[in-house]
Amino acid sequence: MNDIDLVRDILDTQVLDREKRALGKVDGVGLELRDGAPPRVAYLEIGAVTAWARLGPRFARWATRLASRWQGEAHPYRFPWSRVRDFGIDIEIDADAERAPPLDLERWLRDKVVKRIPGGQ
Amino acid sequence: MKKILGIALGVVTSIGGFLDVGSIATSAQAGAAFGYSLLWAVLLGTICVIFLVEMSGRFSIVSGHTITAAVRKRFGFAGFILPFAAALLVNLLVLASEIGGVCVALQLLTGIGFQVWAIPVAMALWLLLWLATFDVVEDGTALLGLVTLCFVVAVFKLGAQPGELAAGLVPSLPAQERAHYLFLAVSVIGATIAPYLFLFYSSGAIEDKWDKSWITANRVIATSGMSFGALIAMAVMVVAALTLKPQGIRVEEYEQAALMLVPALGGWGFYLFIASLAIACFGAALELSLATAYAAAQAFGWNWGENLKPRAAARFSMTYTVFIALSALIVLSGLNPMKLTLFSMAITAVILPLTVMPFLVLMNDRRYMGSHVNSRFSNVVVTLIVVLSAILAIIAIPLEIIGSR
Amino acid sequence: MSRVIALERYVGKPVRDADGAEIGHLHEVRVRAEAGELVVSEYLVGGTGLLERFSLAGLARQIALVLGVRHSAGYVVPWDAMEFPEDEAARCTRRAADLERFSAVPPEKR
Amino acid sequence: MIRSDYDATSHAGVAGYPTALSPTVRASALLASRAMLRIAAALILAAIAACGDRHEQELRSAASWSKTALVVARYWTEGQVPGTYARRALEKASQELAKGPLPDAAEPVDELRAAVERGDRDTARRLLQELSAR
Repeated sequence: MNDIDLVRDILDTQVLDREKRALGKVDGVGLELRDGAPPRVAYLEIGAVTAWARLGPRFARWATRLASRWQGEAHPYRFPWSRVRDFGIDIEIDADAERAPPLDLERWLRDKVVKRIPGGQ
Repeated sequence: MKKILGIALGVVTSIGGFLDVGSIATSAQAGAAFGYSLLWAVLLGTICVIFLVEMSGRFSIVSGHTITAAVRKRFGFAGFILPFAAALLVNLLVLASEIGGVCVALQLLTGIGFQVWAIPVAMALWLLLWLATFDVVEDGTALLGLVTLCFVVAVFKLGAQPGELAAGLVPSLPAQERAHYLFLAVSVIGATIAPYLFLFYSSGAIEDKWDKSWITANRVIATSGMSFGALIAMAVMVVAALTLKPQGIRVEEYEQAALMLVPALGGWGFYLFIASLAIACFGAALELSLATAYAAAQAFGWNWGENLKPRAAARFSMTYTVFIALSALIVLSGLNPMKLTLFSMAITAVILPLTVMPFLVLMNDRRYMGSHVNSRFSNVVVTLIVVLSAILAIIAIPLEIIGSR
Repeated sequence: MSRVIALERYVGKPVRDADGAEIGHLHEVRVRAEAGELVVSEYLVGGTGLLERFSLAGLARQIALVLGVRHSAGYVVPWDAMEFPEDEAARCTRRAADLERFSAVPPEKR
Repeated sequence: MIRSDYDATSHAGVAGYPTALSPTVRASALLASRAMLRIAAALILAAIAACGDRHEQELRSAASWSKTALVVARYWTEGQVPGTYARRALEKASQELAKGPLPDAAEPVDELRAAVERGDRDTARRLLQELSAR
């Protein structure tokens, strides 16, 4: 089965790291259009801004503005297809959730908020 | 053997967990105002919820996805965000009604106003989730929920006539007060078909790692659990019809509903009503808070799980924390708990198509369900009930607002 | 020279053919795994669009599909016949008549 | 050539997706639409009646609250419900009656509440007899 339906099988699919921890969903697909050669998938993308931008230009502007106010310029997390280890109901890539950018908010909430509330350790 | 235990637990927890502030408030008001004649609404809602719960279990077993994740995958981010936002908003109103229900039970018991209890109840709810011992807590509250069987005991003690009960199961339209009748009908249906019920059930099936051997067990749990649960909701209506209606007492406040068990069970009746209201609402609030955090995690791709320590799922635990806080604020604002409950149930009926139809499309998609797709009959039954209740609700809510102001 | 587009923004959006007529919505991009890379082989532009932008009309069509009233069909557009202009709808360089049709029988895969 | 899973040519009754509207669905759709018409008609009538109903509804609500007060007081005198609940329920009843079409019905309810507050069951029983005699 080397035929894959990008929209049905990959777009909006759950992405996990090596230890099956959740990284996010495939919010976008970067397609490289080449002259005289079929387009190739340059990267898969995880990012709240990418997801909200799919609703339309207005949402794209709001999401970018909101994200940039929060963590400087918002840059989605991109990874090439070659880093995909397993692909089925979920997509597993060789990344470590502890350092992966899509989990910045998760780590910030954990360290700044959850750890400070009793019972949150 | 483990499966039989699993089925037994499944059935018992769905009986205990079925009743919530919505079913108690709507059934009590319907029974006091129209006697048995709205029993058909509970029946209709129950038929639909049995189909939906069975389907959601089968869906997770066969496809390995939860419903929320699959709706996003199937319809894309743009397609999934509208029903998701609508369900989130309704969940907030329903959670506020559930917390309000617990606060009102404490008000009945102590005479201290329900708003005073909003913060303590919300804190207790949040703490149980925060200390992540949820599966023990969920089963515990559901088992305690069996106290609601006192309504069934009262029905036998009051000697309800089966013949008259059966008459109430046939849809009818009374001569006068039709607007209020229809409003109560959709509120009862909205209370019975609570979307979070089947979304939560599908997440549970994934967490308990049900495999294909569970398909029949799933059908047993869905059918018997929901049917027994519905019997209790009907019992509430019958008791109200037998004790409040004859005395001309209508249920506009919980103070009036609290009287209904006294004729059958004496002094115990008053305290059993309070216990039923408090436990049923608390259990439902727990489940609803977790279901909402599940939905957000499954939608945006975070870690999720019943017993995840907050440290391991910060966004997940922050979601239910913020959600509980917002609901507590609604209760604090002093909105009349009974009115808030009824309108939340009616609004649930309005947005039913938005939450149920995408799921129905998934149930007919061979890529997810293979040979276990839906039968044409279940598609038509669920579609008719859901679409009809939404249309009725869209008509009934404005009429109720004109009528009651 | 080559250009990278955000494909997700074109999915579920209308596609026009060489004559400028709308022939449906982009609802699938069929790719092949070649030397560790995913390369596009064709695009599927659906009639009712399986991945319709979720509007009430789309919901109604989906319900109709569920109740077996209508089934969706559409066109197969080879990779070299599709263009993605900067901020316009995707465009197919051929006329609808020249395109191969397909009827959406959901594959039994997986 | 299209892969076998996407059948490019045949449009005949494709498995699982029949083109014609199946009889059961057409029948139920017809039934549903006729039922819908009847309900819609009933509701338009209900809308017109709803305004007239409001006064009737207020009367019904006032009757319900005065009945509630009597029942609460009776149960309290029989020790079936605690005083904290009875006091609050009677207070609520008198507020509702005061707002309603028969404001002077609130006055006896206040007397009952005062009796409950004093824990004086005899006075409450006497008041109840007087009220049910009236």
